[in-house]
Amino acid sequence: MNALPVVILLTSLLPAAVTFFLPQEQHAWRNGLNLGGAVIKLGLVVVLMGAVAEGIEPEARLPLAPGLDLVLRADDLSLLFVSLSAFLWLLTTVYAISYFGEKPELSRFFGFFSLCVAATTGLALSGTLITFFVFFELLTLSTWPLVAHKQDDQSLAAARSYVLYALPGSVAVLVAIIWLEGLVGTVAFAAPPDLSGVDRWSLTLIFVLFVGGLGVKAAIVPLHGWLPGAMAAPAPVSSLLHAVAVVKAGAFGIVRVVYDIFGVARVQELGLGTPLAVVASVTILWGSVRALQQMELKKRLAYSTVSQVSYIVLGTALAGPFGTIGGLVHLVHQGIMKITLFFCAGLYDERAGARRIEQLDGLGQRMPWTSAAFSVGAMGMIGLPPIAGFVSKVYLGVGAVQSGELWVLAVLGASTLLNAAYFLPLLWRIWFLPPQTEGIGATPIPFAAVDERVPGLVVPAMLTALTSVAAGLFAASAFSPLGWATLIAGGAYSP
Amino acid sequence: MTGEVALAVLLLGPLLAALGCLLAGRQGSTVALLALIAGAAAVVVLWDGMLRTGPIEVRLGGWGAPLGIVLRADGLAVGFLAAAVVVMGAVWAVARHDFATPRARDVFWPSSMLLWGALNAIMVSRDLFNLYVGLELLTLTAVAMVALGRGPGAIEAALRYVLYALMGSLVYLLGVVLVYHGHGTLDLDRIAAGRSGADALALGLMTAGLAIKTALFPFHAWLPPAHAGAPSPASALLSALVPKAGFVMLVRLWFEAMPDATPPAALAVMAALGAGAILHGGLMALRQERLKQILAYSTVAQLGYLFVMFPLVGGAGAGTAGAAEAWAGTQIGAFSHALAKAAVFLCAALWIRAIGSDRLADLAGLARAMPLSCFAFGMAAVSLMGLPPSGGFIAKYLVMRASFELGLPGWGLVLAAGGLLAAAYFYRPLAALFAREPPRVQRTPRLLEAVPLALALAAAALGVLSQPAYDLLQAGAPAYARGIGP
Amino acid sequence: MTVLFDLVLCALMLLAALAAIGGRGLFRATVFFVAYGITVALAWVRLGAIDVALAEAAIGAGLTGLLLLGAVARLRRAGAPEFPVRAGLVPALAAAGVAGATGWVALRVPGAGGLWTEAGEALPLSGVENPVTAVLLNFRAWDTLLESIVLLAALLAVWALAREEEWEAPVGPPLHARPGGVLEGMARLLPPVGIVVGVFLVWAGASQPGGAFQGGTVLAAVGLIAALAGLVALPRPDSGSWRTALAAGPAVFLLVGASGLALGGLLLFPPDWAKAMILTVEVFLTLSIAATLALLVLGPPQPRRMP
Amino acid sequence: MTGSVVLFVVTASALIGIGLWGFLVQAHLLRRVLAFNVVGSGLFLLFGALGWRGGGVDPVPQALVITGIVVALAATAVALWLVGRFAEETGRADLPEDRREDRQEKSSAGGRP
Repeated sequence: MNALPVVILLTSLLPAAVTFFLPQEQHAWRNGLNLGGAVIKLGLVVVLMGAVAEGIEPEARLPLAPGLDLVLRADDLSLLFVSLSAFLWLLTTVYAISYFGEKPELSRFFGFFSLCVAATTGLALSGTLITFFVFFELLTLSTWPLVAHKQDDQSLAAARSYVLYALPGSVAVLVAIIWLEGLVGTVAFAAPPDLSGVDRWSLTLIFVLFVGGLGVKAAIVPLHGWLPGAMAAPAPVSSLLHAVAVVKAGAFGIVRVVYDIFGVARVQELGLGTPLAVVASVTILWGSVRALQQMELKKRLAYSTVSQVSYIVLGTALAGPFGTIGGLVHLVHQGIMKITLFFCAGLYDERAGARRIEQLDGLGQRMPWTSAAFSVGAMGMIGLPPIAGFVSKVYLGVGAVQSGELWVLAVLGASTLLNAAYFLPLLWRIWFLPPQTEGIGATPIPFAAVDERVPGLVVPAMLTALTSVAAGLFAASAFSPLGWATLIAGGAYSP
Repeated sequence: MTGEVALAVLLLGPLLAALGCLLAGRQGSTVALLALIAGAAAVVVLWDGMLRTGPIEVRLGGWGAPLGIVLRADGLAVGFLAAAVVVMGAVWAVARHDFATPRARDVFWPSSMLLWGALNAIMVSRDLFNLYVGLELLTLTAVAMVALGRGPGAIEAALRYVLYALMGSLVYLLGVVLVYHGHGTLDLDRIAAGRSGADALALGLMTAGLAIKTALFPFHAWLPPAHAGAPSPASALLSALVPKAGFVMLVRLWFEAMPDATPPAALAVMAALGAGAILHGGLMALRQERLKQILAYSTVAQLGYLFVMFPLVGGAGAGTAGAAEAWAGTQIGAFSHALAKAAVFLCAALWIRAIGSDRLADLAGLARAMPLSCFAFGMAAVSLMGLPPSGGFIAKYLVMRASFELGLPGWGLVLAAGGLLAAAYFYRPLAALFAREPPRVQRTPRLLEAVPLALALAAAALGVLSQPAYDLLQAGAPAYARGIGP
Repeated sequence: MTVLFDLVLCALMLLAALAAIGGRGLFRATVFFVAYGITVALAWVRLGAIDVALAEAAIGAGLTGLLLLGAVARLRRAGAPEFPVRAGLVPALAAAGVAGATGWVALRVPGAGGLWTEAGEALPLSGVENPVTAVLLNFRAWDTLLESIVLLAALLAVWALAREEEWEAPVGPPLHARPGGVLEGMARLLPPVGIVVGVFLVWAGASQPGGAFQGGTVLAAVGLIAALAGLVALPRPDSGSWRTALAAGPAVFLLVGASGLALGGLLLFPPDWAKAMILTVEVFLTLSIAATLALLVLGPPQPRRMP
Repeated sequence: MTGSVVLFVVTASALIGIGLWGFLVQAHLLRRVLAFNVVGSGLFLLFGALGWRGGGVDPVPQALVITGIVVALAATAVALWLVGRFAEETGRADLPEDRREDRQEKSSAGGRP
């Protein structure tokens, strides 16, 4: 049982290693390998879930040097993230195979794609801070070639700006880790360190370094500059980037730092909870406002991500179980909903040539399935019941009341209005406006020739849309994201 | 006895092989291969023997110190012997295709064997004067390799190299004379056992001489043109291995022979020079337009990393766990730099073969034409930036942690800044490789591209299998670098 | 009296050194350098170190002077400032500082007494009577072995300077002595004498001052004169027999050193066999050193105009 | 320590200083190689003078000095042939960074006549 985390990691690491060396023409082998890895992984994650639910926390350890062990360990928080990534990886792989067809450089693409997922998995299953950092960096490195994949100037510039933000962020995280370890020894998540002997200022600075470094990946304002540009990447990459891989890794890291290193109580004692909540709120509002100004679909979605990911941070910053649950559950909910939107954006682009919002006019007629999925995702983001996003917002609101930070309610309200303001016009255009057959907004593909019927692209989008509805409808079940988040929050607040 | 035979194979083998190469002419590479195979086996025997029975000591001619010369293969030495044989092997594979003309072939093969032999001799020698002779042999072979370069700057680079080296060796030798005067011996351990009023000046002189030979900032001006001007497989040897010899000698002097003659301020000066090298080398690398020049300035910077260890291992922290971490981290860093730097220079060798240039502008789009070597370059660059998973990361992590544990976080932050600079200057070639338009290339055998890949993988593997390297380095390490008190 | 002699000798050394460093004209500086080398050799004689005096005279003054003179000829047309370019306080202070500190420490710090006793005690076991030879070829044979290899490495570095298309040409500059001239006569006379002297130096080295390096230098000088007179054809760098000559000495040394492993240790010379082993090494080493030094002076292969 | 030892030690140190100064200030490459050899022989002489006792010199320094002389010759040969080759290619016997005329040319090209 202890080997299980390692095996789960290998289900993406091995396909990555083999894929790099597969000749370009070996489409069947490459696809089989990646799909097989994804399916096996999903199965193993389910097994792991059962084990953790029974109270077993499997752990594997590789010593690198005295006091430096790579530890893979599954606890309930890591499972929340790993199950999300396993599920979405499978769908994204299906989507990507259809999306790329037989385009060039696919061995490189799928190699780094799998490596990226392996990094996310490792990050989720990390048992110590340094293990977390190793996978955090692996993620940075494996994402770069994905962002730059198209190899045109725009992609290369986006990749460049990504690295420009990410590497200093990593250095901040590394310094924070080493500083902390210099004070209290190796830090394992299972046994949070005793910080009582450390002075206030060191702890505050370490916390700021952590949040600053992880905040680059989580795209917290003003560290978010790389994210909108990164939408230059191919649609499957954007989907993964915005839903599970990079931004989520940053948010997940902040959750780990707050709950498993500092502890909620100490964060409050140091007076860091409220500032963090403020930063998150600013990000939420700023992202929404910027999204409103974007006329390119993927850019609008990207700014929406900036805004939505900070819900997670906001929930974490609020002291109190409801805030925690709201933040954690949004980690999953935002992923499912945002990937739906990006799948659909890719479909609009690929099948209709529509990239700008005015090009979406009337596409609901030619692409009903895509547009239905898109609508579910968008309404979920706004927070309309019974879609998953509603659950997140309710819990965050209650959490705000519980922790006495009533101004947060205003932020949530304003953000919901802004969400509606930048999503509803899209739905209006898609469903109710006539198609533009000529003129500025017209799509490069003639309206009559638009055809969404590519199962590999549409089915994943439909599935994630359905899942986000189901996550909202069956929120009360023990194995729903909400049920799982409640379990974790119970651990964080138990004495 | 097996240890002594293995040592004999590593010391006499390369020299005999060099003579063999000289006589064999066309068959030079075959002779070299045989010596390399024997050398690799000998390294395995030494490593194994050392882990079982501790450092292996040989008193040459049965005399022993102070009259004779003592050799000792400790963990540090065996680590470098292993790194050298691996790098030599990889360079062999690429050089076999690169040095085709009679002149290049007839000079390169014997010289490369002599270079290897000199390195091995330096790594195990415990005698200050013997170290000097070894270092001269190393320098002259290195100069020969630079002079083999075809570019217009190669002669000038070799000339500057030789001038610096001449002065460096004399200044070093002056220190040796004072040591012999004060101690009546040249043996490192016997010097450590006694004290003399001449120690401070002697150590200062020897350090200055070795700093020139190791291209420690600000004595580094000769290195970039030399390493960039040499034929690329030779550059791999020069950059990956040669400066390490002077570094090992400095480590032996400061921490084994004269630990008492090193006040904290002196240790801090060494680290400050290292920091200067990191920043200056990094900034200069950012400004270069040719790949090999970037790599050469990167070597200047990476050598700086090694000297940050000085105030952490010596000084107030001596004997603590932090000192042990800094020691092991630095040496692991040196090994992984050897592997990764050889890998990137061999990539450069293959690319110059394929497109006839190493200008960044000409490398554009090579990732499509030569994916394997570009991948190798990327992996090696990751190790040189100190990002996980790689030996370079473990090295940086250990030294940084030591600096925080010992209350000297400034040195750790310098390493962090150096990592960012490395990322910045490696970003340019990486981005160029990744550009869209594929250049016209001459076909390169895939097997040849696998050579730097193997090196890069080894550098990465050092980040996962660092525990064996750590254990190796603890064998025979000075007491205060083992975390058990001075 | 001796103090006076020492004073004069030291003054001469310093004057010659100053003239060599600061003298006008490259040729003149070089001549002063050779003179300086000879005074230094005299100083070694005065100190009673005849082995070193021989080495200094033959190699430090002689061969180095020859190399410098050759370079002066080659650099006749090359541009460079004759006078110091960085004259100023900093280099002067640096040089004075190093020299002053060294001298001061050397005089102030009591000597540890060296290794007289150890060398004396071990001498009977070394197989030779001359303690310097014992140190060179027995106690510290590894140094000497590496040193002979250093010469070879230097030759490789010099050969690396050849242009690709010149690799087939003979080494050295084109030489043309007038047939029947003084040089040729001298060249016919000298070799037998030189060879006898060289061989004697090696043979004597076991018990008296002298040895492979000094003997090899004399042989090299003889060879050079013969070549200069056109009596010996200059070899090409790829000549098999010459390469054998270059490699023979170090190779024999290496093999003898390795055979020590069978006798109890690396580079071990058992007292009974030591003399024979050392002499064998010395004979071959002298041959190789002579060949290497001569080729070092001749330099890389150079183009020849067709007559 | 007798007067003669002091004399030789002082002379040897002075030779080192003279040579070092020459090496540092001169631009002509041949002169620098020559200066290197002056430093070398001064250093060797220092080694011998410090090991001098009555009728002779400690045999170990003697042997080391002989090795040192040979090594210095090897380095000198390489350096001098390099200088020759450098002069063939560039027509110069000094390194670019040591050229005073160049510096002047540069500064005048910089706009100051």
